[in-house]
Amino acid sequence: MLANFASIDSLFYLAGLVAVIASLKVVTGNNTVHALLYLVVSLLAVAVCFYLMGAPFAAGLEVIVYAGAILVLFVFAVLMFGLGADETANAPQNKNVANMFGAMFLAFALLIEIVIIINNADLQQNLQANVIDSKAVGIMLYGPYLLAVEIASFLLLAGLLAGYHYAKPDVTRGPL
Amino acid sequence: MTLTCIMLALLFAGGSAWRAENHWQGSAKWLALIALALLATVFAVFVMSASNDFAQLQVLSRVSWIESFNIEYSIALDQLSIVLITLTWLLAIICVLVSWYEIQSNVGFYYFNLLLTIAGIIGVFVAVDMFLFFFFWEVMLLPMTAIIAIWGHENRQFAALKFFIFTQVSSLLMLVAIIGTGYFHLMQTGQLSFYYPDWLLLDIPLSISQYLMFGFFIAFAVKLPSVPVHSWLPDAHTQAPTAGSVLLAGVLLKTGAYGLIRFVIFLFPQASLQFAPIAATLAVVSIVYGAKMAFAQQDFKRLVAYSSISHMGFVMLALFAFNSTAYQGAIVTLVAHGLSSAALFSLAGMIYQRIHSRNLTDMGGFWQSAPRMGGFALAFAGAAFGLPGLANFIGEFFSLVGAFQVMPAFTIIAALGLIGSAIYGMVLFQTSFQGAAKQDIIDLQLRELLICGSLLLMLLAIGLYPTLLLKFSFGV
Amino acid sequence: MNVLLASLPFYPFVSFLLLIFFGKRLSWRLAATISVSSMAISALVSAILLFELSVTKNQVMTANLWHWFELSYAMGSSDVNVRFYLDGLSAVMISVVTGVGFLIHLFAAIYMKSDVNFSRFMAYMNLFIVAMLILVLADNLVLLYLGWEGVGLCSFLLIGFWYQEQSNVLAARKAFIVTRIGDTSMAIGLLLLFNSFGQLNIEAVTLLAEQANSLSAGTNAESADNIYWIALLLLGGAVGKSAQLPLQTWLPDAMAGPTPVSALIHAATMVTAGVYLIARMHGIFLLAPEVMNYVAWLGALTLLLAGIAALAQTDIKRVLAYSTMSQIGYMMLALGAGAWTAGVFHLMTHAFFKALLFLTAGAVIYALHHQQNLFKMGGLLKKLPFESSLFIIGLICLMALPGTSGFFSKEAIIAQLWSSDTAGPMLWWCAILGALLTSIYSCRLFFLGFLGKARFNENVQLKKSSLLRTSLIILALLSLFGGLIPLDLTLVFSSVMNLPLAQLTEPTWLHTVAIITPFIGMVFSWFYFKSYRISHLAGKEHILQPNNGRFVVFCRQGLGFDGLYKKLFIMPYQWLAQINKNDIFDQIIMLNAWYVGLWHDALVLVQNGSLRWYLAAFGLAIMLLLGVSLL
Amino acid sequence: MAIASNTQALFTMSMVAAILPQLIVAFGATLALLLVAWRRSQRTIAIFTSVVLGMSLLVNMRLLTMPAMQVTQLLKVDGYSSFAFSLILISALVALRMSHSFLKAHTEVHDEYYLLLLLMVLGGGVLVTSDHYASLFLGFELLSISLVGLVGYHRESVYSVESGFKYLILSATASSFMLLGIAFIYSVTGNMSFSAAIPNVIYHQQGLGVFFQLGLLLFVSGIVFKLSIAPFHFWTPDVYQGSPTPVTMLMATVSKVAMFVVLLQCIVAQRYLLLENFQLFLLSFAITSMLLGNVMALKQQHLKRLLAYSSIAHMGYLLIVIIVASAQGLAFTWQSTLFYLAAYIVANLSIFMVIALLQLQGNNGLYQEDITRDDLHGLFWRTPSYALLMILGLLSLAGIPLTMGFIGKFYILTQATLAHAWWLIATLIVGSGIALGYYLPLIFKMFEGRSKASDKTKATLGPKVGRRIDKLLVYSFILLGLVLGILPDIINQFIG
Amino acid sequence: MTSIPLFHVLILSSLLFVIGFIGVVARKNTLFMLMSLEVMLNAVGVAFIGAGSVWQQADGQVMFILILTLAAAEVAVGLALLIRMQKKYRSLDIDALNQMKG
Repeated sequence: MLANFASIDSLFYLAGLVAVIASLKVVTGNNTVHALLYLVVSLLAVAVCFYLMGAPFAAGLEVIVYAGAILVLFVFAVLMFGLGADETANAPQNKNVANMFGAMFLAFALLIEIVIIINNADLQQNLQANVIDSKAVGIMLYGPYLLAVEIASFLLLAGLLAGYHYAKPDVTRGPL
Repeated sequence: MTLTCIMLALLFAGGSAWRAENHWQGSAKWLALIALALLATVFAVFVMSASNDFAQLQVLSRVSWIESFNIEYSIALDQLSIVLITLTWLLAIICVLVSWYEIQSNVGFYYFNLLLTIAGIIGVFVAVDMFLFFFFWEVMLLPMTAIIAIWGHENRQFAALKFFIFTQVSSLLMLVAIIGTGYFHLMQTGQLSFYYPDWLLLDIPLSISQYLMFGFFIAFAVKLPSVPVHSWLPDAHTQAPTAGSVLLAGVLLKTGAYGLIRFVIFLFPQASLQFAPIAATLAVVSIVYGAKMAFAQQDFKRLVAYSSISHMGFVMLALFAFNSTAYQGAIVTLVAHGLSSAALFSLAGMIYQRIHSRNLTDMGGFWQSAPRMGGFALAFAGAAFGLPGLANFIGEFFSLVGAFQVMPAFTIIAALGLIGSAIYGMVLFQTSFQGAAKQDIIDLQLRELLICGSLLLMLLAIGLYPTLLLKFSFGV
Repeated sequence: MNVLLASLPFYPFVSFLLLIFFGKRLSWRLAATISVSSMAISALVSAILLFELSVTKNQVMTANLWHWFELSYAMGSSDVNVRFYLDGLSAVMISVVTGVGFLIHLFAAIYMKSDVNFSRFMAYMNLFIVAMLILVLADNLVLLYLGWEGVGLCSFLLIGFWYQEQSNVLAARKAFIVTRIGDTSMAIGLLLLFNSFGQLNIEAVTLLAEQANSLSAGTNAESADNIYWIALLLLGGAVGKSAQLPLQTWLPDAMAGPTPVSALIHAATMVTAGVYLIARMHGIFLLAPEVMNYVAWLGALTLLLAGIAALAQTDIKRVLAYSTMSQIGYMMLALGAGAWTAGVFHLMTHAFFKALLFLTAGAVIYALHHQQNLFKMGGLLKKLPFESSLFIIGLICLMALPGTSGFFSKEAIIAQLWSSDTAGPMLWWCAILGALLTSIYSCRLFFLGFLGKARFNENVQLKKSSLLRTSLIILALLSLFGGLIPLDLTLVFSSVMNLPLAQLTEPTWLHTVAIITPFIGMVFSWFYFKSYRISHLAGKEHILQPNNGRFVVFCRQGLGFDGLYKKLFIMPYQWLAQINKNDIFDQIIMLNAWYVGLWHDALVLVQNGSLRWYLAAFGLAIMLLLGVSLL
Repeated sequence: MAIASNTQALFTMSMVAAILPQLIVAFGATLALLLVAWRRSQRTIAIFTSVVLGMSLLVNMRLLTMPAMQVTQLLKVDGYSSFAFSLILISALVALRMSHSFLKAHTEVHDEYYLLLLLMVLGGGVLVTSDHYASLFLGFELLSISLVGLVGYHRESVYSVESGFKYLILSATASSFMLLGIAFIYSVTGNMSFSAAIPNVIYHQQGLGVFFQLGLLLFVSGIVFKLSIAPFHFWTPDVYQGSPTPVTMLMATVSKVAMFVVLLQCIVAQRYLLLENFQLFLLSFAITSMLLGNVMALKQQHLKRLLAYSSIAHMGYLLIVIIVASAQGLAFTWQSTLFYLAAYIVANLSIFMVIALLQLQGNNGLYQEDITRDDLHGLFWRTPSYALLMILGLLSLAGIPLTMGFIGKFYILTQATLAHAWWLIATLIVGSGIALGYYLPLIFKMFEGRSKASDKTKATLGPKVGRRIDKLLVYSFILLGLVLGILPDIINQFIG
Repeated sequence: MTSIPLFHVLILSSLLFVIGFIGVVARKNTLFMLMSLEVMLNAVGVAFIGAGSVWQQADGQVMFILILTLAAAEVAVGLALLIRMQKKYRSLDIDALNQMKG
């Protein structure tokens, strides 16, 4: 069992590593489609982590909604622009290395600070072994968080409306 | 109640003047003049018929205003405020007269602003709730700034801006002090109060009161103005239209002195006493520096403006001498300077109307073509450099006598200001009215004669018979 | 209350008002009549007052006009009234002021007839008389100060009467400002005086000062110190007004005014106000012997300095101006020596003969078409015999030849110098030297102007006016015989008598020397200025030029005081004014505004519209805040 | 301490009553969708939206004096939140009116606009009542996403995409940071409700406390981003400038009120102010905002940018109230905040109203995108009512008596004085001084150009005052500004 | 089941978050910015799930779901804006959007 635990733990770290590397590739890549694929990899890896952290429902949602639905939106967009194979003039090359380094430095500093703080915080807690299953989540969602769900639906509505407004064709039909 | 009505009536008269001008051209000035004269009469009758002599502060009305802070609409009168309000009425009427032909654009709105300023100034002199006082303090600024910014000379907006920022920033300090004192009252008595008579009963430890006093002092020192926070004044005076300068020099500066008397010295006697050496130093520096700066000016109005700084230095010196002679001197100086600087600014306006320049280098030899104007200019310049027989002399003499008893060294340096004032007075008069005639100008007209004549008469009256003013005790 | 006394200044005042308000509309005749007759009435009234005074018992008259104000001090308060006080001293002064004033008015009415601003001129003259009378009659120092400033203002106005000339304007300004320096000193003196005694009434102050002195008998150092300073500060005022060292520089320039003005203000009356002040305040001065000594020394130095400067002048009026300074030096010397009566006596006689000299000079100048340069005159004795003879009368009085009024007064001064405690032999010799100088420059003036050959081409123009001549003749008579007026001011200066005078043994030759000194000067001049005297004989008039040697020019410019003051005070003040024209405080404050503007300009660069920069800034801010909180 | 998943009735009728105004807006949004399906008409939907908002406002008014009420664990309705929601609704109504004119100038169908507006108001309504990080976050996002839609709404505008993008990316980043912060907070406390007691351990255990404060910083940075407090202010001027004026108006009012109220709600409830570092954060935010906002606004030509900077400064002033808040003076803190917000909103509505009206009457009566300083030239002589309204608004922002802004400033100064926060006071005074340097020139500009009183062509010179309802709005705001400025007790009675 | 310290989860989350942040700051391509945003939001999700697991509460997962909603809405709007940008500027370069400044 111990080995089992160890392996599961190491699986978490492995998944985390994959997520980090994939994310880095997303951020640094030049090819849109590759980047999207890396993003999918990252999300899947994170889903694995979720699962290992005792949140199988979240892991499922991550795969289905995030990797499945949201990223499809991206793919559509990419297809619309026709950016697939090669980066055309439309998409700027990431030539400005200084920019990148600046951002890297900034982010690195930020990371170091956060890590120091978290390290100093001396968090003793470990993740609990218990799985919080979809039922518990469902009870919460339709219990205390009912209003939140409702508001979230309005949030989606807002996103929809805004998206529609921006994306709708430019045809002017005159005032109605 | 009467006072409130007077202020409201001023507002109303201003509004109707504004509207009336749109329908009947030229009606605004008549309306303003008549309203001012009428209301001044009402005020006079009110004061005369009152049963007491206002030797002490007489609270006239108290109405709750903002209950959450226990702020009241409370107004009161005493001899000090009566004298200053009287001066305000006089100068207000003169302001209308000097603007008679000078203001050509947006006449109605101009008189609206003028009357609003007057109402604000009267409010400042009567308010005894500190919040109300602050309210009026700012309210009088707004229309004044508008007068400078709209009807001023070439650089008017800058001057108005400077004027407003100086006073506003300093008055925020005062606001902090007001709040501080109000809450000190809360701590001591359990009741938040901004009511001045309540404050007089407070016993504030020196360690606190010196800061509170300083807050008030800054605001009033800016308004007075005292070196080194004087520099709004030359610009504002120079750029303002004539009536604006008259009102600024004649009355607005007096609100600073009034504040010093009522809210610095009477409210924080201990702290003021402790502060006196610094204040006196500032005063003396103002006197000498103002005189020196006046000498360097090429601009008629700017010169007079710097001379105002010098004169107000006398007031400050006298006030911080803490004796009755100096105090009386300060008050006479206030009135005298109100009249004499108003007169000089009116003259500047009259010259400007004739030659369209305020520059002394454009002037010269006007005496030949305008002897009456020259005579008045001499008299008013004389008043400015403290010619005995005119009101300013009495004020300066009393101030110096009083101050000398307390701080001789400061007073002697202040007295050197007399030399400085002679120098700039001579420069002012001689470069404009003597020397070879640069151009011929029209002599004073009846309206202008009336303005100058009445001012000179008042100066003479106070100079030769100062008992007119000195018989009041002004709360000492 | 004496109505006559109270009304004395009002006659000229009414005249002044009439002339100022209706001046333009009045004809010359009417204007002249108004002003001169007002002076005549004043003179008459003062004569009556003089008579009344002499018959009153204690020889003091007062008239209280109104209560002016009340001054309070630590221990109480005292009234300051507009109140006139007439005693022997002020009586002398009012007679001089009204009498000489009347004559000069009379002269001026004709002399200035053709001036377009005649009525204004006469109005100023009247106003001056008003102020002078108030000065003289004031019973307290504040009222005196009022008159004091009033005469200053009138002097300013009259010096700058022809204000179109820039030089006149500057001269007027200089006169006003220089005297104002003295006035300020006097004003401070008043403050100290009031602070020490709580009084500004002259009698009361004198009394109090004596009391204080006798009570404390020198033990009260502070009080003695105060009196010393008060006297010194009042002296400052006197020095300014009377054109003594070191404030003497304005007087020669003041000659820019019309000649009657020079006669009235800058010779006869106003400039002697300083002398009057010291005489009036003798109670204080007596308690400060050091200051008396200073007064004497100042007088003596001025006397010599002015004498030397007068020797080098080319302008007839400036010679007279320096001579006035030097004569006032005599008066000061007298006062300093405690010879109060003699000083005042000299004041009076000087008023007569100097007015005569100035008026005659004025007549001469007018006759020569406003030529004032002595080197362009000459031979006037023949061309203007009447004026010349009057001038000679004036000059002999000035030189104090025996028998003239000047002789009596000057002799009275010199006589008391040697043995005075506050003066002494040194100052006596100064006075003698001064007398010598006086006679020399008088002779030089006379030789240059009146002897020799005429050095001008125009015909002389003459004002044939009997009134004018009458006024001159009366003045000449006064000059000649004014010395016979018995002047007894013992009552006024009674306190002098109480002081024991240390009697120095006087050498017997003193008086002889004093009497013959002017003659020595004349003899010397007779030879030394031969060329001036007989230039017509040699036929080389073209050589007769002023000596422009460096030293002579230095003397001519008043021994360099003007230049010194210019370098020491005027230029630094102007320089300071110039460099700080934009007001350093303002600049400091506006610097803040500029600084804020600078910040704005810098910060605008940060707001560069680039989204990525905004994002980076977001992170940067968090990073910095975290960093700070970690530290 | 999880949220108890009890099976009792989640909602009672009183709860429904308490959030009725928000519910009305929500249902309104839904119904509006149906309405669109039925008939696409600008007029209809505009009227419908205003009716919804008006009803909500009416209902809300009734709640002002109701006692506090917890609605599930997410929301808490009390007098303060109701007052804030009233402010939001009023702003939305005014903005709606202004939008109507704005939209009419553009030939397109605009159903989305009204829907987004309603959703945004709903977001604000959720924010002001939220008592839980989840509701806070949702309200925040609802507000943001709707605003993103609105910001770039005017698609023909050159600025549309730019401002939309800037707002979207920045606000998404900000919300990510905020969420991370919430996650950190949650990982320390195990509770996301404001009213839950936070464990004492964060005050005592040094390292954990710092970590908690890291979470707080990240969380607060998201909120202050919305409040456009320096140094998270960068989006403000650009987005203000690029948005349609009614939207800017909403951003300046609805978003600010909602965010500030929720910030105060959360910080005050949680005693976060006791944390030393947190004080430092807020202090630096306040000081930089006051100075930077004012300095940046100084030479701005573009009016909306100028107002953006001024809003930065104002939020800095307001932050003072939070910094000096103490447990004893909580009611007073609320009072100050709400009054200041009310004053700020009235002023901003006034000014943006004028800008919007000016835009409509720009060059030759066409819609004018940018309103610069020069467009104000002589406004007072052309259309006095607009100028008067604008002057009142500017004076109120500058904190000059006769206006509400002054009373607001009085509140702040009182708070700061009581807390002896001298440095903050000094900064506030300096800031106010600088602020005059741009408010006053604007006012002066309106008075420039002297017209003779006899000039009869005045009427034709200036733009015609818009329709009657606009006119009414303008006059009523002039009146409102003056009356409330002179008699602030009218407002005080609701928040006292 | 596991004994992963919260510390590590938070580090992972921060790491992912910072990587996403780098992407948002450094990339000129708007599409990548949006993707990076997704990475950031996802990282936050990790932190929430971890915390929820530590406290044994479903709240963490609920929050994650809400974040998911947000991500969806955001991406929708973002992509729509991207389309507009593409139409208008013929470019996806974020630096093209800098007309407003100062």
